[in-house]
Amino acid sequence: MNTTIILPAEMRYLRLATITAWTAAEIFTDTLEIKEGVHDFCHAFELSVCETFSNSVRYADPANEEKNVTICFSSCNDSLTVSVSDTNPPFDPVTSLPDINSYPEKGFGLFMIHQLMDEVTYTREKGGNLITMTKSAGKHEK
Amino acid sequence: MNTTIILPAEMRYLRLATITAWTAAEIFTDTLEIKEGVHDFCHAFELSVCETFSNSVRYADPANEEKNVTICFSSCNDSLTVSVSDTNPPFDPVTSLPDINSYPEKGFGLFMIHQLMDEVTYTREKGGNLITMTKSAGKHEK
Amino acid sequence: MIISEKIISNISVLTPEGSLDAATVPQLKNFTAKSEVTPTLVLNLSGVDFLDSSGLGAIVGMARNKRESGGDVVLACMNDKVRKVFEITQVARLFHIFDDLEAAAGYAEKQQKSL
Amino acid sequence: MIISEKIISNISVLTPEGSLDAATVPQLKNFTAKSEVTPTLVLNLSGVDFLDSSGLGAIVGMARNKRESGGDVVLACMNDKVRKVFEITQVARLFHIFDDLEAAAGYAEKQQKSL
Ligand SMILES: Nc1ncnc2c1ncn2[C@@H]1O[C@H](COP(=O)(O)OP(=O)(O)O)[C@@H](O)[C@H]1O
Ligand SMILES: Nc1ncnc2c1ncn2[C@@H]1O[C@H](COP(=O)(O)OP(=O)(O)O)[C@@H](O)[C@H]1O
Repeated sequence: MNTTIILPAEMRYLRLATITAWTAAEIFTDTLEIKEGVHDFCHAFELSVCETFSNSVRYADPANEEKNVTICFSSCNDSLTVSVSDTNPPFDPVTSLPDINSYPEKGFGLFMIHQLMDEVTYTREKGGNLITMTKSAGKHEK
Repeated sequence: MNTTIILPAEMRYLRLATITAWTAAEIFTDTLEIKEGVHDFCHAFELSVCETFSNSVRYADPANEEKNVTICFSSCNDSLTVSVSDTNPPFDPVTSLPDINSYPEKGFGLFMIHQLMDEVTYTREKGGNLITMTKSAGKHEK
Repeated sequence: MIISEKIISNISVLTPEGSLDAATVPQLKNFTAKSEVTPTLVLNLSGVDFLDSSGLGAIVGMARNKRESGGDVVLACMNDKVRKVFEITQVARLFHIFDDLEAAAGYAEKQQKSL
Repeated sequence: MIISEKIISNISVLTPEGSLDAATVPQLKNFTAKSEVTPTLVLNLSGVDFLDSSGLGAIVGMARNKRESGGDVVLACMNDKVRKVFEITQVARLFHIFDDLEAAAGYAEKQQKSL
């Protein structure tokens, strides 16, 4: 599978990003004829794409108009990879959990992605951020 | 709105093509704050993209491996346009209804698109076919 | 696509569920080729949320086969999206279409008896 | 996102429906800013099919506000996908979570009385 979707960096496209992620993951599990854990696998992609796409929208440089976010799916054996790229300023991809007892309203996104995916890499490319996330459909829940 | 999705020319991606079409149409009607006829409008895009995408898969040149189908959405005022492009051999875009009394099993696709959309154009581009379909969300059912 | 089969009023009722389109039509064709159904059957479309021209063509082909051997295909319970496909293609006029499944099976039973 | 409000056991029950995410959280915040609710309220998540970290953050913020003024937010009826978000972030341990809406409202009423 090699699927790409290019969306405007606007929050109203979040729905399209997440439904694409769920459906791409579902089609991928169909090809593997995997039955168990399909729901969790699809949810991991839905949620991870939701978090990264919404970050790409939220932290976009307001000076930079006509921004897009590109989401690519590719597979290798029983692993599905999704990459999300934007044209935003760089950031420090911290992944620690915020202190729950202080009732934090933010800072959960990147932490969750690391919990949901087997591998997450952050790179800076062509004036934007590229987050690449991979998960195997064979392995069981982390 | 300016959204592009690139899918492998395989029938199992049909679901992703149609759900993208429905959701893109829905997001477009949200921005217009149109309430009436939204369901029919989204269905017109879902069905037209289904027909064109499945044709692009079905009539692909088997010699040409690694084929993609590209679906683009763009809007202008209250009209949404979707274009579907492939790398297939050219064809004659006939749009007459087959003779129903002979119980035809095929030949309904392009006819339906013309019924559902306000404007349909067929062009030959860069070694492939490009079908462009436009519908206004303001107008009522044809 | 999940397809189930049951008997109502001595008539086979086929109930496909999901999207009946170019990607799933082979499953419907496979099912009807394998299963033994009554000469006249009811196709219960209540679970079909989406139909495209390939799905429509498969239903037309099923009706032609049945009618060639004296039977019929009776349609029941289509939602608005599905009905629209039957209407814009004028295929609706080839069929008896019921909103009620029992009524469809009753009609099919009478048809079959009169053979 | 549609949000409705009702009273069960003298407790305000808020029921958001759809996806509670970065795109829809503003609607939930708007609703709670405007509506008059009891000091302790129940958030009925039975209609929430998807929750992201923004939705989670909004719920945590709502709880903090309520607790600062002596009230509380009690959670009810989350599906597996929603529960997973509470669990992997460890936010679950900040809340009383009920599978049953009546039980949640009953608990909330007792809490509120003991103020
Ligand atoms: N795509 C992005 N572009 C720019 N900055 C980002 C991006 N994604 C994340 N960040 C930065 O990383 C921080 C942590 O992100 P996250 O864990 O999702 O939590 P939150 O968005 O709730 O703060 C953000 O606050 C932001 O500063
Ligand atoms: N993308 C395409 N590439 C090549 N040929 C096509 C394409 N779309 C349509 N055609 C040709 O046009 C004909 C009519 O298409 P259509 O009305 O959808 O009916 P059907 O596909 O059921 O025959 C097809 O039979 C095919 O020969």
